[in-house]
Order: sequence, then C-alpha cells, then structure tokens
Amino acid sequence: MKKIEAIVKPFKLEEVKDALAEVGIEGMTVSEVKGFGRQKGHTEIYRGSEYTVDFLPKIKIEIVLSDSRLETAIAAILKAAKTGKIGDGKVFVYPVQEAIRIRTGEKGEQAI
Amino acid sequence: MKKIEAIVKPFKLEEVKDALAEVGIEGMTVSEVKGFGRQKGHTEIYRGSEYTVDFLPKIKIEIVLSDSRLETAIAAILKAAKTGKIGDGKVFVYPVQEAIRIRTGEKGEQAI
Amino acid sequence: MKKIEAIVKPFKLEEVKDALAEVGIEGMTVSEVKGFGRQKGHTEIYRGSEYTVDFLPKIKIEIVLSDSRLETAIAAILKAAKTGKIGDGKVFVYPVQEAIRIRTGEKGEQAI
Amino acid sequence: MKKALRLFGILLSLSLGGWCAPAAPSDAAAPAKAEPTLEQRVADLEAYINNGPRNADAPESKVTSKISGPGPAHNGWMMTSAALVLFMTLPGLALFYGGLVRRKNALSVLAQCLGIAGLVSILWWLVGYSLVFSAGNAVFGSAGTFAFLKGVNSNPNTNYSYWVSQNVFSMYQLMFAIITPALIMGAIAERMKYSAILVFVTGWMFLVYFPMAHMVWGVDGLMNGVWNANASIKAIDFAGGTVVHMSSGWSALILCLLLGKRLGFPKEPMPPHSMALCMIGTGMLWVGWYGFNAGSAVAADGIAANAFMTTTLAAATASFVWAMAEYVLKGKPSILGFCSGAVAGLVVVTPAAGFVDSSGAILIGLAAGLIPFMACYKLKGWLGYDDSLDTFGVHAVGGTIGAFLTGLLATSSVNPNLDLNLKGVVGHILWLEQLKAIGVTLLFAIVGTTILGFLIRVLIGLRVSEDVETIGLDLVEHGEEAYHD
Amino acid sequence: MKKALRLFGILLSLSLGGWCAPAAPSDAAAPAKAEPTLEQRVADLEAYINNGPRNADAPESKVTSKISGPGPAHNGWMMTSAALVLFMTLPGLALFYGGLVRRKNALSVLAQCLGIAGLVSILWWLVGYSLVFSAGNAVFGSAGTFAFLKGVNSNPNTNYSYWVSQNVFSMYQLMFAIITPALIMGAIAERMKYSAILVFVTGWMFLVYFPMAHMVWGVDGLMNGVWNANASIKAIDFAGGTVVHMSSGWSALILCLLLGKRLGFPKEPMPPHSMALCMIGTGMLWVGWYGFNAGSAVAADGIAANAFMTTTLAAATASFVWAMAEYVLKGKPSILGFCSGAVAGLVVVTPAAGFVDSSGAILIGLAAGLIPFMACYKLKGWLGYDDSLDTFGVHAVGGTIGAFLTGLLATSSVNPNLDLNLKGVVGHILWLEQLKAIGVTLLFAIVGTTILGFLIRVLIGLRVSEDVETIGLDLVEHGEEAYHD
Amino acid sequence: MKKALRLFGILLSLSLGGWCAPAAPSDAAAPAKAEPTLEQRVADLEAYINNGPRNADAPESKVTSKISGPGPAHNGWMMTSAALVLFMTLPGLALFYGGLVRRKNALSVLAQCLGIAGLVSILWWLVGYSLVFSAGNAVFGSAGTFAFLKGVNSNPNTNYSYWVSQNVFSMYQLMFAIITPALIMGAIAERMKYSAILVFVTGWMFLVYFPMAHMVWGVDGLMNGVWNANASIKAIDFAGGTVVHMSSGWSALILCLLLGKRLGFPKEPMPPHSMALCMIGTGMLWVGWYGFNAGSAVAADGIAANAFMTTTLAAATASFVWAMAEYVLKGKPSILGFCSGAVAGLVVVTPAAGFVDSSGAILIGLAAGLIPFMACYKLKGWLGYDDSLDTFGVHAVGGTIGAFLTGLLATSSVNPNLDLNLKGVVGHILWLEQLKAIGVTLLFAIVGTTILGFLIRVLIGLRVSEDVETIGLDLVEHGEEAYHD
Ligand SMILES: Nc1ncnc2c1ncn2[C@@H]1O[C@H](COP(=O)(O)OP(=O)(O)O)[C@@H](O)[C@H]1O
Ligand SMILES: Nc1ncnc2c1ncn2[C@@H]1O[C@H](COP(=O)(O)OP(=O)(O)O)[C@@H](O)[C@H]1O
Ligand SMILES: Nc1ncnc2c1ncn2[C@@H]1O[C@H](COP(=O)(O)OP(=O)(O)O)[C@@H](O)[C@H]1O
Repeated sequence: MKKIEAIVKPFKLEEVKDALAEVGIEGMTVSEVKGFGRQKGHTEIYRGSEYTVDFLPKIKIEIVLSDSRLETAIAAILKAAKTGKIGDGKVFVYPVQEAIRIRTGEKGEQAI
Repeated sequence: MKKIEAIVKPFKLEEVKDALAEVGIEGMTVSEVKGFGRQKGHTEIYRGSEYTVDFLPKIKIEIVLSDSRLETAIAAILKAAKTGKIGDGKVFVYPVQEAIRIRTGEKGEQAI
Repeated sequence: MKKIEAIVKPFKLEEVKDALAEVGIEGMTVSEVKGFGRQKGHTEIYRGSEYTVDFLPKIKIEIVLSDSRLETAIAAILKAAKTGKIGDGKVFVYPVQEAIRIRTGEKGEQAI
Repeated sequence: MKKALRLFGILLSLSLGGWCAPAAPSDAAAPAKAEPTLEQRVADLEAYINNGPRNADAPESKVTSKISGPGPAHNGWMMTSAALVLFMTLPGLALFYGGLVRRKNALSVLAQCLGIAGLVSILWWLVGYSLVFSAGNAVFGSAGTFAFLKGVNSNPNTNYSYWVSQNVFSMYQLMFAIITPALIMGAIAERMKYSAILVFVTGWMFLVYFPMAHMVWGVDGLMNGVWNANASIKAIDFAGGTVVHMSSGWSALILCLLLGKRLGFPKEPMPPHSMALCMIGTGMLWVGWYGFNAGSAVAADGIAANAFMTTTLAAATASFVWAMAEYVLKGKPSILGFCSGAVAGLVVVTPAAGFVDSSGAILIGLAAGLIPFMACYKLKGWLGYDDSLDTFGVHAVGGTIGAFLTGLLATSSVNPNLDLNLKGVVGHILWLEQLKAIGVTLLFAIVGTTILGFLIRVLIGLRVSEDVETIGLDLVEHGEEAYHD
Repeated sequence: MKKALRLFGILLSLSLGGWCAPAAPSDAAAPAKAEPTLEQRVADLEAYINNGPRNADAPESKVTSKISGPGPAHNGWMMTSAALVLFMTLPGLALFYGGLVRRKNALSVLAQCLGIAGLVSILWWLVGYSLVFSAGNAVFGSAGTFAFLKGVNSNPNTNYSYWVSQNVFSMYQLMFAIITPALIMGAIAERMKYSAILVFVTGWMFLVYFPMAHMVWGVDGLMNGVWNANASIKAIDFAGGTVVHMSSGWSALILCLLLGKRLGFPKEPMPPHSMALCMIGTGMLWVGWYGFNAGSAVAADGIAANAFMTTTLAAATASFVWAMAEYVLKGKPSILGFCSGAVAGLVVVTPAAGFVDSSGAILIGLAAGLIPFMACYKLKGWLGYDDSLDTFGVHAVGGTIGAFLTGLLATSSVNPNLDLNLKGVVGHILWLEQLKAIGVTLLFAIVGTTILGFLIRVLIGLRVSEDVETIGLDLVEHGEEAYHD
Repeated sequence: MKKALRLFGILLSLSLGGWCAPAAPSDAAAPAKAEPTLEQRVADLEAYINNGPRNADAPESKVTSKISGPGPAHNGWMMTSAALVLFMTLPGLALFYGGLVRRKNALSVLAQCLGIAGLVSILWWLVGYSLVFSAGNAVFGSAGTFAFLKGVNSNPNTNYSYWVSQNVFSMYQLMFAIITPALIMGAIAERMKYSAILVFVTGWMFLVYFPMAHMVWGVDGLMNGVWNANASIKAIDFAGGTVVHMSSGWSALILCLLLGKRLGFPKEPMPPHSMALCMIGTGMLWVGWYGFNAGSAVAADGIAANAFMTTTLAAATASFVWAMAEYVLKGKPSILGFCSGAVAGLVVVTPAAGFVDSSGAILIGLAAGLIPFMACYKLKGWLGYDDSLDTFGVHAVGGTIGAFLTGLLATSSVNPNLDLNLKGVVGHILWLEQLKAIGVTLLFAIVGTTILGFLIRVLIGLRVSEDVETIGLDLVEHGEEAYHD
C-alpha cells in the first residue's frame, strides 16, 4: 500500500476529486494548508504597515491505496490539477505499512 | 518507530485521547480535516441553489511511537473510536525513520 | 528522499522558515495543528463552567528533500525552533518514495 | 395553600371568561361638542409638553381639541423605542445567545429568534394585542375588541397614553411580546426540535404571556397597581420584571428540566463559539434596553428621563461588579462576566427603572452583579440542571430580585404616578404586594410551561435525536452552516 | 409603442432641459409683515403638533411666525431616521451582502458600500440634491438652485416639510441616494472591477437615480401624484418602491447580464461564507428600515406612526411565510429564508407603508413571502442569469409587486393627503397609474444601465481577469484579507 | 515659556482648589411667584420650540411656568443621542479596535471597553459629573454639589439646557467620559496589563478628563468661550475636539512610548484578525457619532440640524479621500482606508460640527482624509513608536487639526450663540484662541499621562510578561478565547 499526498491549488479540489472518482478512488482525506515555494506571495498594507504574505493557501489531499492503483491515481491527479502556472503543487508518495477500517476492523487493502 | 494516523469522527476525539492515555500514550498531534468516503454528505440550500457537501468534518490524530506500543495503541483507538456506523474512519500505519525532541535534542524513542 | 515533519510553536514559524531558507530549502507546506504532550494546557471558565484545554496550538511544517540535505535542514530547524521551554515540539523523519511536480511532471529530486 | 388554590380557581375562570367578554362598545354617536377656547387650546399644548390629558380627554368633557392626534415628540420617541426593542432581539439577543453556543448550533439560535419574531407578530395582529390591551377582566382582555388590530390607528388610546399613536403603542408592545419567549431559548439551546419550539411558543403566548401582560399592564389588570384603582394586587412593574424576565426565566427552568441535559453535559467542553458575537449582542442589548426601559414611560417625559439614568447606572455597575467578583475570586475578569453582569443589571432594574432614584439604581446594580453571579457559578453546579445559556440564572433570579427590590426602593418623588392609587402602599407594604405578584407570576410560568411541555413531549416530542444533536442543529434542521471558510 | 416612444422623447428633452433650467428666484425683498396675534401664535403651535402649515406659510400671508425655524420633534425624528437609513447601508447592507459572498470576496462588498457612501455624498453635495429637490421640470430639478448645498440651512423648505430643517431633509434623502446604488452590488458581486463600479455609479446617479427621485418626489415631478397637482402620472410611492427598489433591482438585472456569470457558476458551490454576518445585517436592515419608511412621512406624525406599523407587520409576516414555505416544500426553514423574507417584506411594503392599513400590510407580507421566494427559487434557475445575491429576485420583483399592490390597497382613511390631488384616483384607477409609473421606471433603469454598461465595458472593461476572480477580489483589488487566524 | 509656566501654576492651584470649593447654595426659599399670563404661557411654548428660556428662567423672574419640566422633543432627542454615543463604545469602538488586533488579543480589547464603561460610570456617579458640570473655578467644578448625582433629577439644569432633563444630560455626558479613555486603548493594545489599565484610567479621569471637560464645557470653565463670558481663553469646541480626541490622542502617544513596542514590532506581521469586525465597528461609530455631534446641541434644534449635516459631509468626504489617496499612491483602495478616513473625518469635524457650514464641512473632510493619512503612513514609520491602532495618528493629529480649523471656519451665521460672547473673536482671532486651547490640552494630556504612567510603571508595572504577550492576553488575562471552531 502507498499513500499519495497531493498539494494542489484550492480551486482545483473539485476537479481532482472528480478525476479520482473516475478512476475508482473513493476515499480520501483533505486539509487546508499553506504552501511556500517558488510561487510568490502577495503584499498586504494596513495603514502604512506592509506585510509580505509568503504562504499561499493550498489543499492537501491524502489517499491511501493499493500499489496497483498508484499509477492511474497519480496520472489522474496530474491531469486534473495542472494549470501550467507556477504553484500548481506536488505529488508525494510514501510507503504505508498497514490500514484498518475502524468500523469493521478490516485490515489491509480491504480497509481502504 | 511507527506513526499512526487515525481519521476519526470529531466528537470521538476526547474518548480516543483518554483511551490512549490509559495505555500510556501521552504525545500526539491533532488536526481538523475533511473526509470523503462511503459516508454520504449532506445537501445545503441557499435561496434555491442546492449544494451537495461531500466532505465531512473529521479529526486526524497523529502519534509517533515505538514499535512495541503499536498494537496496544491501535487497539485502544479502534475501541474508542468505533460507533459501528459508516464513516467511523481509518487507522493508517507508516514507518518512521527518526524522531528528535527540539527542546533537548534527544533522538529516537527518547524523543517521543 | 525524505520528509521532515516538524511540530513547532506557532510564533517560531517565521524564524524556522528563514533558517531553512538560509540553508537553501525553499519549498515547504505548513498547517495549523493542535498538540498534546507534556506541556500543560490551560483552563477557561465560562460562567462557572471550567474547561481544561489540553490541546495547544502548534504549527506543522512538512518538507520533502533529498537525503543529502537532511542533516543541515534538521540542524537549522532545531536551532531556530528551540526556546528551551517545554512544548518546543518534535522533528520526525519519514521515507519518501517519489515526488512529482504537477506543473511540469518532473520527478524525484528535480521536483522538490 | 387553600387560598392559593382559590386564587388559582378565580384566575382560571377569569382566563376562560376573557375569551367571551363582550367587545367594547363602539364610540356611540356623541352629542356635538364645543370648540375649545384659546385658554383651553393653550392648556392642551401645555398638556402635550407635560404628557397630561387634553381638556377633551376628561370624562364627560364638552370640548374638542385642536390637537386631538398624536403628539410628535412622544410619538417619535416611542417609534425610536420600538425600533430599539426590536434591535434587542434582531440581532441583539440572537448574537448574545448565538455566540455562546457551539459553532454547529449557531444558526439554530438565529432561526429561533427570527421564527419567534414572525410567529408572535402574526399572533399579536390576530388577537394578542387585543387580549392584552383591551378592557376585559382582571386576567385577560377581550379577544374581539382589537382583533386584527381593527381600530388600532394613529390616534392615541388614552387608556395608555394621551399622546402616542395606538398603532405605535401596539408595535412597541409587540416587541416585548417577541423578546420574552426568545429569552427562553437560552435554556433549551442546542437540543430542542424546531417544530416543538414553534408549537411551544404559540401555546405559551396564550397560557402565560398574554395573561401576564394583561394582569400587569392592562387597564383593568389584576396586578396593575399604578393605573388600576381596583387591582387586587397593588404591585408595580415598570418595564416588565415579572411579565418579561420572571415569566421567561422560570419557564426556561421548567422547560430545560423537561428537556434534559445536552449530550455530554457537563463532561464535554462546550465553550462559546464566538465571544466576539456574544459581546456585540450585549452592546446591542444594552443600547436597545433604553427603548425597553425609558420607552416604558410611553412618553419622552421626566419619567423616561429617570428610567434612562437608572438603566445606565444599574447596567454599568452590575457589569463592573460581576467581572470584579471574578477578578477577586478567580483572578480573571472575563468578557462573559462583563456581559453577563450588564445583562443582569438591565434585568434587575427593569421593573424599577421609572420608580427608583440614582442611589437605588446603584444598589440594584450591586445586587445584580452579585446574586445572579452566584446563581450561575454555584447554584447551577449544585442543582445540576442544564440551563445552556443561563436564562434561569440571569432572568429568573434577576427578575425576581428586581421585582422585590422595586418594592423596597420605589419612591413617588421620582414618579408622581405612584401617588394616584398607591399612596399608603409605596414605602410601606409594597414589598408584600410585590411578593404576591411574584407568586402569581411563578404560578403562571410554572403551571403553563409544565402543561405545555408535557403535552408537546407526548404529541410530537421536544428533543432532536442523538444523531442530530451530534451533527448539530444547523445542518440537519436548517440545511445551512454558519460559516464556510 | 408609438406612445412609449413619444413619452421617451418628452422625457429626454426634459432631462436635458433640467440642466439649463433657470435658478429659482431668490427670496425677493418682501414687504414688511405683521407680528402674529396671540390666536395666530397658538394656531402656529398647534400646527407644529399637527404637522401643518404656520399662518406665515400660507401663500400671500401677511404675518410672521414666532416659531419660524424647525420644530424639534419632527427634526429629532428625522435626524434619528437619517441615522437609521445610513445604518441600513453601513454596516447593514454591507453585512447582509458581505456575509453571502465567499470569504475571499467579503471585503470587496464592504469596499463597494463604503465607496458608494463617499462618492454619492460628494455628488449629492455638488449637484445631486439640487437636481432632485429644487423646482425644475417634470424630470429634473435645476442644477444650480442648491448646488454645493448653497442655501440649504436649518430652516425648513416648505415644499417638503413645514417643520424639518432643510439640511436634515437633504441628509435624510442623501441616505436613500447612497443605499440605492449599493443595492445593485448584490447582483454583480464577486466579479466586477472596482474602478468600473465607481464610474458606473457616478453615471447611474445622473442617468437613473436623480431623474427618478425628482419625478417621484420632486415638487414638480412627473409622477408625484400626492403633492404635484400637475403630475402627468398620478402615481404614489411612499418611501421609494420605484425610486429605490425597482430602479436598483432592474438595473441590477441588466448589469449582471452584461457582466456574465461568475467563473464556475452554477456548478461550483458558492455558499455564503458567514450566515451569521448575513443575519446581523438583516436585523440592522429591518431596524434601519423604520427610518426609511416611517421617516418618509418627514414628520413624527400619524402617517409615520402608520408606516411604522405596516412596516413591522409586512416584514414579520413575509419573513415567517418565506421560511414556512421552505419548511413545507424542502423540510427545512432556513436562516437565509427568514432573512430574505424579512427583506422582501420590507421592500414590498416600502411604497405602501404610509398609505395602507394593518390588513393591507399583512396581505403585502403574504405576497412578499411568496412571490420573490418563487423568483429566487425558480425563475433564476429557469432563466439562468447569475444575480449573485438576488437583487433582482428581491428588489426588482418585490419593488414591482409593491408598486402595484400600493395601487390596490392605498386608502385615504390612513393618509388624508391622498385626498389632496387624488380624490377620484385612489380606490379607482390608481393601479393603472401605478402601472404607468412602473413602466417609466423600467424605461429609465433599463435604458440607463444598458447605455452605461456598454460604454464602460468598451472603455475600461467591467470585469476583473480570471486570475483575479480565482484569487479573490479582496487580495488583488484591495490588498487585504477579511480574516487572519 | 515663562508665561506657560505661570499658566501652569494657575491651573495647578485652580485644580487643587476645585476640591474644596463650597457647594452651590441650595435653592433658597423663594418669594411666592405669580402665575404666568396667557401670553406668557404661549411665549413659554414658543420657547420650547425655539429652545429658548421660559419667562420663569429669566434671572429675577417673578412668574412661574406651566411647563417647568423637560421638553419632550429635546429630551427624546437627547436620550436617543446618549444611546447612540454609548453605541459608539459598546460595541462600536470595541469592534473597530477589536477587529484590528490579532486574534489572540481580540477579547482583551473588549474587556478594556467594557471595564472602562463600568468603572467610569461609577466614578461619574460618585463625583465626576459634579467635578465637571457644577460651578466651581475655571478648572474644576465642585466635588460636592452633585456628588452621587444628588439633586440630578428630571428637571433641566438651565446652565446647560432649558429643556433637557438634567439626569439625561448627565448620562449623555457620561457616554463621552466613557469613550474618551477607551480611545486611548488603541495605542496600547496587545501588551498592557489589565490591572494597570484600570488604575491608569481612574487616575487619568481625575488628572486629565474631568478638568479638561470642565474647562471646555463647565459653566465657568477656562476655555468655554461660547457660554462663559469670563473665559480666559475664548476658544470653542462643539463636541469635544480638545476634550475627547486631543486629550485621548496625545495621552495615547505618551502611554505607548512609556510602554514600549509590541514584541516583534515592526518585523513580525500583525495584520487585523478581522477587517469585517473593524468595518462593522466603523459603521456603528459613524451612526453613533450623530448622537455625539448633533446631540451636542443639547436640543433637537437648528444647531443640531447643522451638526448633522456637517458630520455627514465630513465623514463621507474624508472616507472617500483617504481611500482614493491610497488608490492613487498604492493602487489599492483598502477597506481600512475607507474606515480610517471616515473616523478621521468624524474626529476632525467634532469641534466644528455646530459652527461651520456645508462648505466648511467639505474642506474639513478633505483635510481629514489627507493629513491623518500621512501621519499614519509616514510619520509613524519615521518616528518609530508603536501606536498599535493609530490613536495618535487619527485622534491626536485629527483632533488638533479640527480644533485649529474650527477657529478658521466657524461662523455665527450657522450658530447665533457665537454672537453672545465672541462677537469680535469669531472670524478674527479665534484661531489664536484655539491655539491656546490646544496648548492647554497638550499640557494636561502630556503632563497628566506622564506622571501617571511613570507612577504605575514603578508601582505595579505597565506591561504583561513576554510569555503572556506571546500566548495572548485573552487566555492569560481573561481566561477565554474569542473563537472556538
Ligand atoms: N520541498 C517541498 N516539500 C513540501 N512541500 C513543498 C515542497 N516544495 C513545494 N511544496 C509545496 O508545493 C507548493 C507549490 O510549489 P511551488 O514551488 O510554489 O510551485 P510549483 O509546484 O509550480 O513548483 C508549495 O506552495 C508547497 O505547498
Ligand atoms: N483511501 C483513503 N485514503 C485516505 N483516507 C480515507 C480513505 N478512505 C477513507 N478515508 C477517510 O476515512 C473516512 C471514513 O471513510 P468512509 O468510507 O466514509 O467510512 P468507513 O470508515 O466507515 O469505511 C473518510 O471520511 C476519509 O477521511
Ligand atoms: N508521540 C508523539 N507523536 C506525535 N506528536 C507528538 C508526540 N509527542 C509530542 N508530540 C507533539 O509535540 C508537541 C510538544 O510535545 P511536548 O511533550 O508538549 O513537549 P516537548 O516537545 O518539549 O517534549 C506536542 O504538543 C505534540 O504536538
């Protein structure tokens, strides 16, 4: 089993979700994060005090899935999340040792 | 060392925390996430515009611990977080390579 | 490739970011989390109802990087995030299998 | 006990009687009246300034008046006051309560306030105003006299004011009828079914609010000591200590007992989701309360002026005292402490505002800062009921203290109307009459709410399911969320 | 059609004419006048109470008055009303709209309301008040008479009020001129360029608002049926159903069509980022609307009192009916339903407030709870335009219904002024006159907005870029974020 | 310099003297007076309309009045105004400031506003009102005359108003006494100890506010140019440019210098946690300011009417100008810019509101939009002090400009009272007198705050610990959090 962690632009969430659904991925966990990278931030001014905001809002999507579905899932994400502009984000892949469904106690690929 | 990542229903947080404390786990990091899975979302209507909200609020609990405590910790979570209804969540286990306590610089199992 | 996950005190974020920039780390993802550990929480009272708040606000910084930069990055974080007081947080290190830049499709160390 | 039962019997028969009371005789064709003399015209103008009767208002008067309509200053002040009292509920109380609940139930509180505003307005137009403010018996007005606000136009109803348009007066009083049941919502927040709330409020208006308001303010009301020479109980209540705060506060206690505690109470933490909203609401309540208390003079006169002063002093003192009590006892003066104290001060001074002087107001502020404080901090813990937002601790306890203190502190040097029918009473046995009024109020609130509560529990259920309570009322009952990031 | 074209021609020439109309003759040196007798002095005082003319106000009068300045009660009420109407925009409408947009655009709505308040105030001072309220022709006042508010001091302008200071009257009317274009912002929220908005509003005031307001309320206005005996269209509009709600609502439709839909509409969910703010705004709108409607009597008299009552009843009924319709049809009474209903009720009753009685108000409340509800739930879906926050559904539909219902329900028993110039009209063919007024309003709103919209689109563009729309207007156009955690 | 020192000496001795001044003689047993004639009665009624004295109010008058109590319109307007001024602080200023701080300190600002409201009310009742508004010497009233608001009942105090109840007047003035120290909180936000704040405010009221208010508004005040024929400084200040804004603004500067910068300032970003709350607060301040400025006429008369107009024009113009300056210079008109401009406009017009005409108001709006703008954008950066929320930049700079411009723009055509004691001054050397008043105000504010600040720093410390500042004041000092998700 693997875990995909995709950092994407917030307005791409719906599209990525739909793309994943199309390739049969139906479980994921999503969180709001702030990203720092090549994409430049913006400046805010409050009565003369200028603040550079380096961190940009991003969405992190986490999916645990079987090794066999890894490639299709990544492809789906890459396609849906891409705008071609800087700041599109990353996909990271990690090894997973175990997965358990709390409701049933099922383990491994059954659980995801 | 391993990392447990447990996705649970929000109102179960306190119970899970207590259950972990009982088996001697005293460190964890918690975040608010949105989950997507078999549990169905709900519909919101604002002046005729209907929105299906697919993502449901969940809590992610992350615990880094020694291999030896892994099983008891998982058992405690499974017991405390279970309602038996769809959407109870998952437990994922990942390998951890290193842990360091910032305050002291201690490493490995000392650090957690 | 490795992933560093650093849990730090919120007001240390800027310093850690700057310290990482100095050693050439220019990509990271940050999120707000709540920590539970040795550091004690606080009590809030609302018209006679006392609540003990065990979870304290922390910042999680995630950095995926090449094995070669791991040590310098950790050293930079440890130095910048340390106050010496309880609750300074942890640094965890995980193995990473793959990284992809969505914009270009670049893989591996190219992507981070 | 026997006496209490007999009283109850009388009240019951009177209550029922009210519904069948004959409509007030319509203005019969009056014999032609004379034009006023110049002196009478000047006297009428002076009457306007002094908020007194025109020559034409005297019984059997034989002259007309050149200024028979409303008086602009009094009318203007009462429109302002009515708007201020609405402001207390929408959005004042909605925010005060809405900020104190958990995020997932924030909207449900707003829905309760909004729903009550709509529902009660319709009932008021239908028959409520008539039941309260037309002449009838000691407990109820007549249902027919002003049904559908028939005949309630811009001319004053001289039973209540010589110079304020009756339509304005009726709307001003509507705002009181709206906020009173809305106050109850504090005790049952986060768990009561919306349908049950609508049914409960409808019944409660008829069983508790309309009779209470008629008894205290109706021209022939049982406890209208100031204006009704025949009142059986010679009690006074300037702006609604019994009618508004006691009736809602004690009903709140009963209802939250019938309803049971919130899931997880008191173990699970349920901190206010937004103290900021709660404080905004408090500010609005305080500002709006000037309409409530100073407006209760039904004129922009010296009595209103006095009520304005006492309201300010009591609210400010109680707010400061409550928070300082926390400072001393807990080391931390809290925003909720300041807010609770302010509201408590306003509650306690409500029945007294137009009857006591500045020192009386400061005393009231002191009592309001300490006694409801103890009720919320200690009593609730001891007794273990789940009054979510302390409607009982603040409004029932505060309202009761207020009614009693009014009996001790009222003085006709501040309000000459106390000399009309209460000459031997004020300053002597008024406190005893106040205790009687407190008793009648408790009776109505407790009996009415108990009956209604049981009935609704049996018929449609009072409470949402556990699942709904866990997810939150906003999403399940109203299909919305308070915030989207 | 031909007739419509001819009317349009006349209107056009009148519009242009307005600019060159000769300034009103300055107060010529009047022959010395006599002191008033005691009886006249008393009559003047009575006139103040009754909101009538002083002896000196009669044409050709030969006496002076000892009370020639403003009357305090009417002045006080109008200052209160003006403050209330400002409160409707700042922060009322800003919150009502601001809560309904997405978080990333919340501030842009506030910037629109604040910018309009500043801009329109300056235009009003410059020439706006003069164009609306000085005598001129049927469509425009004269630009010069009151330019820079010259001569607009604390004395009443007896064309509009015997007792209210003209400077207060001018500020009261300014608040209307501010909220009207601000209402349009609901339709174009989340995508229109800030610079384009400022230019649009400037043009729109001259092309639509100033002529509309003069036609309806100006002393010699085309459709000022109540006060102008020579009005071509004998229509009535108490507080601005045509001038404020229809003109803004129909302009909003045109502008949002010219602008196009928001990116992602209707697929992407765009739920309100804070229903709590939206509800606070609603409460403030409701409370402020008392200044809008009851203030439109320009006195604290019986007509104001009536407007106060009808406003309350219509708002409360519509709020309840809208949410109950949702309850029945969708199973969930929503907070946005209660809020929308309240606003709809207030919109529909606006033209009628001082002309209908309590039953009329309840009927209006019913209509307001159901018809705009259908417009928002069904019409928008069918036609597919993106009126972000339903300015069209509520203000255009509601305003139009209101103008029409006023024709059916107005009665001189409530407002004797209807007997001045409209004796045979009210209760007979008034509805027809109202239809004509509706037509003229549609003409001005649609033609004016279309011309302006196209012009601005060509010259500087109406819409922000896709990138900006995605990131949000707050950050890019105003350099700020609404919330920082 | 010498002269300044001498002045200081005089002021000091006067200040101390105030405390021992003999109580005003109680109303001695007056010889029996005659009833008023019909003509006198009519004249009294006219006096009410015109806000003039009754026949009985004349010194040595031998008649009584049939309308010796308060006049309803003036009373009603002043109650409305007092409520509006309270609204400015609770919740207006609390939100304006509370929105601008970081989330972790949001509640601390609310606690400051609430605590000041309570504390100052109690001081005011105790002795504050008496020190300011009883007759005494040029700097202080007498402590005893109205201690515990003794004798402050619903009858007018004709030193200040013929028609407004003294209890209402005293409450109206209390609201000023509350908001003034609350304004200082902007400069020291996010780091000052709560206990130190309570002690500071207590001392500051006695050392700065009470003498300032007596000097400017007290019947025998040193700088009360309009009403005190013997005023040494013939300055004018309509609604508190010196008393409220300059005194708080300059004290704020001193206090924030004594306190030091916030941890991390100016490196760490400290953006407003909620511009939405800040804007709500701004709207409330603007609306409430009508009570502040138009209420300062202490009557609903033509002077109030004029103040209403000038307040509107100045606020709107300054708001627009400030934001447009940002638009031109930075490319982005910000919400905080609009809000700051509005507040600056209101500040600058405060001393002028009842003395200047509409063109004067527009000029004031222009100055208010540009000069404080520069102070906040440039001055603060140059000088490097940490005035957290720009109390100095807006209130001190704005108040000082306002006081000076009032000297240039005041005209008796707007306010005939300027002809009473200032005939040769207004339009000539008034600006010089204004400079003197500015000097005295600076003296009191700077000296008083410096002494107090040092004293408190030594005795209990001004500042929270670094740890507390890092965690946030809400949690540590008040035991609460502003929001729970
Ligand atoms: N080394 C990294 N580790 C973790 N997250 C990263 C890393 N580099 C980039 N990110 C995340 O990816 C986002 C996009 O990266 P950025 O460099 O801005 O653009 P691009 O993805 O187009 O190269 C960042 O905002 C950050 O959230
Ligand atoms: N493959 C997955 N990867 C990551 N998170 C998942 C995955 N599947 C489910 N989840 C998380 O677990 C939660 C519960 O899953 P769901 O399918 O709704 O019910 P159940 O846990 O009862 O099977 C989801 O809301 C989501 O947060
Ligand atoms: N075993 C663990 N797994 C995950 N996170 C942990 C663990 N232990 C501690 N943490 C995180 O580190 C933070 C600091 O830990 P704590 O024990 O309070 O102090 P210290 O870091 O000084 O030892 C916690 O708030 C929590 O977020």
